[in-house]
Amino acid sequence: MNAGQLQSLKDLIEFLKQQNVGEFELEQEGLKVRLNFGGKEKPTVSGPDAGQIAALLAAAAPATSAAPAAASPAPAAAAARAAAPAADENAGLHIVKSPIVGTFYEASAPGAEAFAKVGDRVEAGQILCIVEAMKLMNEIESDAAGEIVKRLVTNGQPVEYGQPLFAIRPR
Amino acid sequence: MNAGQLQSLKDLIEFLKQQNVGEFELEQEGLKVRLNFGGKEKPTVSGPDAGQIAALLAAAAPATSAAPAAASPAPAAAAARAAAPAADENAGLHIVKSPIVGTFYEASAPGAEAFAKVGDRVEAGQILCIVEAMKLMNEIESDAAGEIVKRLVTNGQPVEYGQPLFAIRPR
Amino acid sequence: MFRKVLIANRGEIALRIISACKELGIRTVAVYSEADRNSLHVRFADEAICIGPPRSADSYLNVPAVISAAEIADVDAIHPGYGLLSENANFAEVCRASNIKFIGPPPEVTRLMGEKEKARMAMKKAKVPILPGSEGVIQSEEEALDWAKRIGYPVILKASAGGGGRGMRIVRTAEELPNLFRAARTEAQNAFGNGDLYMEKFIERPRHIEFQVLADEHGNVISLGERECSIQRRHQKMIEEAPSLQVSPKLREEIGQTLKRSLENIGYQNAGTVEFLMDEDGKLYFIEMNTRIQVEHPVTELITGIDLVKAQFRIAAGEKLSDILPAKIELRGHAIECRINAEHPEKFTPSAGKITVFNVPGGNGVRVDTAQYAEGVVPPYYDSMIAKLVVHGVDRAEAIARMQRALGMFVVEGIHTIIPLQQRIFADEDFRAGFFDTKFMERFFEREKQKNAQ
Amino acid sequence: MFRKVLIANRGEIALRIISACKELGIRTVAVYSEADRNSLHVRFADEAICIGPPRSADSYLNVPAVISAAEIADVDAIHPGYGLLSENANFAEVCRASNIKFIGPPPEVTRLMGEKEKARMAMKKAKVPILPGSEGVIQSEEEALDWAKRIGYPVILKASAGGGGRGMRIVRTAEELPNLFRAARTEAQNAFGNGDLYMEKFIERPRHIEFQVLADEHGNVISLGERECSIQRRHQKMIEEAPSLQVSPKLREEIGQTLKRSLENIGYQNAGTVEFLMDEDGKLYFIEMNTRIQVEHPVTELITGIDLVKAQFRIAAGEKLSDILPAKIELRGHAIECRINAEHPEKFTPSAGKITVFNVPGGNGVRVDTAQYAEGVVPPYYDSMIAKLVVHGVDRAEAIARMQRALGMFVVEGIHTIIPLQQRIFADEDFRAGFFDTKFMERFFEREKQKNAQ
Repeated sequence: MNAGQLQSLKDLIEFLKQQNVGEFELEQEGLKVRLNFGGKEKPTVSGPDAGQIAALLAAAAPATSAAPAAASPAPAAAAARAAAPAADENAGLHIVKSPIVGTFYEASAPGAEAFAKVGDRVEAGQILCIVEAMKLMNEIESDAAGEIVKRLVTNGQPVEYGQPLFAIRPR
Repeated sequence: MNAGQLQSLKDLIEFLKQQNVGEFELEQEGLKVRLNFGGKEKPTVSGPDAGQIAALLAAAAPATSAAPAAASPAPAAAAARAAAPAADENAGLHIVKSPIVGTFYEASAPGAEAFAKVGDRVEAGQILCIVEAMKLMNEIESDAAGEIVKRLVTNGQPVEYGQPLFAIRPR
Repeated sequence: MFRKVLIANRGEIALRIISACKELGIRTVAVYSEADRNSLHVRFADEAICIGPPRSADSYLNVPAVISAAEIADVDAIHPGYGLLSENANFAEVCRASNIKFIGPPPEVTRLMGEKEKARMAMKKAKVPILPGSEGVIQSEEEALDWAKRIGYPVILKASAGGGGRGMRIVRTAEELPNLFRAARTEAQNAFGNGDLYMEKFIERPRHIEFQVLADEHGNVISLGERECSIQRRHQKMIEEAPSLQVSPKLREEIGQTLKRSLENIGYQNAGTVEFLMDEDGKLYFIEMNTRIQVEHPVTELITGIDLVKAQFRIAAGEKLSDILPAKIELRGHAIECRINAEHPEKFTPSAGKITVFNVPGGNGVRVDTAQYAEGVVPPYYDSMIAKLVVHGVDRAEAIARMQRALGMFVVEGIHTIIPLQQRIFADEDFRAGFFDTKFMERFFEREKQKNAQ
Repeated sequence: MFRKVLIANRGEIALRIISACKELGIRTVAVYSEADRNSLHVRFADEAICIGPPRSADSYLNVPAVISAAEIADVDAIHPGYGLLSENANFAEVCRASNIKFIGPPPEVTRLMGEKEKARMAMKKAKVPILPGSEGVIQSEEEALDWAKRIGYPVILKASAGGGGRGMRIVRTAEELPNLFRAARTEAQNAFGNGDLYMEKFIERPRHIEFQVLADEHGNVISLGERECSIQRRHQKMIEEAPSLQVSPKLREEIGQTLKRSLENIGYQNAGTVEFLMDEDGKLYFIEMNTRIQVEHPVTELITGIDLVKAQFRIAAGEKLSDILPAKIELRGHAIECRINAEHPEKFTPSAGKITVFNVPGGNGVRVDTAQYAEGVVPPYYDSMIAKLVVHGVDRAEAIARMQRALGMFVVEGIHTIIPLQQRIFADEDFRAGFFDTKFMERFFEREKQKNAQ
């Protein structure tokens, strides 16, 4: 994706947010992206924000940011999906993925401090966040040691199996 | 087709003739050949002979004798079809094709002398044979001058549009 | 039953006929042009014979080539499909002379129905309602005024020799008639070298409604009800359905009886379609008869449960209607057909080329008739219709919903198709409400243009 | 009607359910494993959520994953399809607790029918004919001899805890009973840690015949007639048809009435299938009930004109059968389904891989339910069935002819399928004559072996 395309996308996202759009679909040659933020009230965030959409877009649509050669989607394993978003800028980073389907929470309770923030140094086994599934709060541990350089999802956001949550620069 | 395969095919053809088989189908990966000599009595020949089957096979199934690279049949124009039978041995030869559907006759009447035989030198515009369609005897003229080196069909044989009839070495 | 049949056609209808033959145990011979060497009708026939170069005139329309192929393949019968040679009475005659059964009516009947004025008179005599009009050529303005008065305005002047809109004028009042008459005559003279005009009642918003008939060779005719074919672009049908919302059981029965009588008189045989215009008051007027199987025959098959192409063969083999059809024909549910053309969905430019992705919808109540496949090629030489998508539901609402889901699952890539246009039509309120006539598409495009301009 | 439904399944049945939802105007959420990312059920659903890695146990059978997906997608209902979680009463209970409507019967009924002995007793109480057998566990050889005498030889001993043929013995005379009883008990003890046995009448050449039922949530049950499913290989159905040649209208009506009474008593809801064995004298014996939509439901849809999956949704939304179904259910024609499995047609080894060519047959009377496409991949993790080819004809002869031509036009390359085997079955004289039972395939393979040996 070139700078002009990126800017168009950012404009679109801002516009979508402004208009309180709850769902968004993007279809291109051989590529289809679906988002849905409508429906149930999120306990801690009032609505989707632009960063959230951008993160989901990045996670769900590797082809938009990958090199042209990868434009036609091949059967993609989760690893490929996770690695693909901006392969250039994530090079050398370890991606922590959600092991379950559920809702992402940064903290143990609304208002409490987040388990992990960008810039934190974490150990393997350290709790990074919670993914709630069926009212159960599942603590998600880091599977690498290093520095958190990116959080790829927002508080209260629904996440798929295998969806990238954090990018860690390994020690 | 290697020598062993060719021998097998010859055996098969002899067997088919022996058994008075009137129809024959050959199917291979991506290739299908159909023959049918049953039905109406041919006025001058009493039944198909091995040469006739071989000629039809060669005409209808370029892939069996062409190089392996051409093994998967592409949309084939008549030219390609005509040129393909043993592209190696026919190199440099001009192929006279049937301009109409009908029945091939070598002579103007049963028992009469053939218009053209292998070894004859012919001029462009000279009559080579007759293709009968709807009881009309259509004289087929040579569209090249040279020596007839091969006749690719037998007397009384049904021919398609574009089917190779003679191979001529141009002068 | 026949032993071996040659199919003198290509594309989906050739495959449709081959399927019927296979189910009847008849051997099949395909003929093909050089452009169709890799077509499915060639692949699935028992034998296949190349009859000429790509141009139809040199291959599929080449009577000696088709007959020669039939002779060398030694067939008993030829099925002509639709279009091409199907309504060519000369071809049917050559078949007869060659001792090959032509699957269709005798050449005399085809010829009668091919001459519109004679067909009209034959139907009028048999008490089939025809569009009121002048009898023969109108000699003068005075005569034209006289006919217009008798027929009732609006009327339409048409060139006897013509077609394609030339020499045609709609006349709404007596005042404007003389000028329009002169203009039409001059135009006809220039276009066709013949200035003869005739006059018909003009229907502002006609529906195109047609009746399917079957006739055996023992003098029995039956009507299998109507199809509604008003969704047309430039006189090309796009969507057909059965039954029509506008035809009551009583009207269906009446027209059915009238057609039975008239076609039995005429000596009709095999399958045929009688086309009518319906005016704003729901009255039907005969316009012409098609003496062949029709593109849109599947909608009738779905609601009657009768296989029309198999019936054609059984009739041609001498069977009686009473042995072919159930004792009572019941119409069940509602069927709709969408023609899927390889055309740009807005510009309508033909879109030949290689199909890269071809996902055909399936599942409950969905029928697809096509000879296309993934990696197949749409040649530029022939009709642009590459598939017919047909659905059957308990009622029109279910059929529409089913068509919408099926259109959404019909994926064609590599070429353009009118699937996106069909989807917009099925979302249109007027279409869904059944509020349409043959001018529907004009209004539809106008509405879209206005919406896009906003 | 529901606003949004999650489909907890994959393959053709997921697409079948999505199609029904689209036609009903319900939004759809697909769930998928990583192996199914490019599946059509993912493509054609409105939303799609990845729920786990390829192994079913970690994805499609993972209840928390499915329920979480349902919660984050905010659906009203879950359709479980067949297999996977469809007969898991616990899953249905979790759905209820999560305030999500499970499209199927209440968990209590699923649980009752899941315990074969209880189901048998419940049906016996309701006067449904069951296979004569011992009541509960047989304690001793003497008791076994006593039961065998009452039931009548041949009988079959089965392990209470078992399945898969272990702990199973056919007993034809009183003399051989004691030895076989001891052998079965030892085998059951070793295999299941439980040596309990029970006894049933043994039918040498049973047919498998099942009745489709629908039940609303207002206490009304209706039977939609039977399906004949005797063509099986290793207890896996391969070909199903409706109606059965062996079920007279009288028997159909009787069983229908009995099932109506019994299932109304039990409080059955939604779609279900009651499976019977038919003995050589044409008597039916209840064996079990499947509390879900069945793979072979299309044959019933084709002859009744009822969309069973749509009916499931309408029932679950609280509609009454009288509003969903026509006043009178009429069976029309004959339907046959062939399962197209990605298996080697002789060795039956599963054949996963990339499909290179996929030409689906179409035309009159042919229905294909599939989620496969050209260039698609058959993953090695799941059931090998990649398509269902279903035909409808005016009678069984037409349906067979139609299936033969459709099988011949079904082209799959890149993987193996059992299409060649299905073609040989449809050419078999016994099959064509309707002379078969659940042992048909064994005899068929035996005959083929002998032919090939000659």
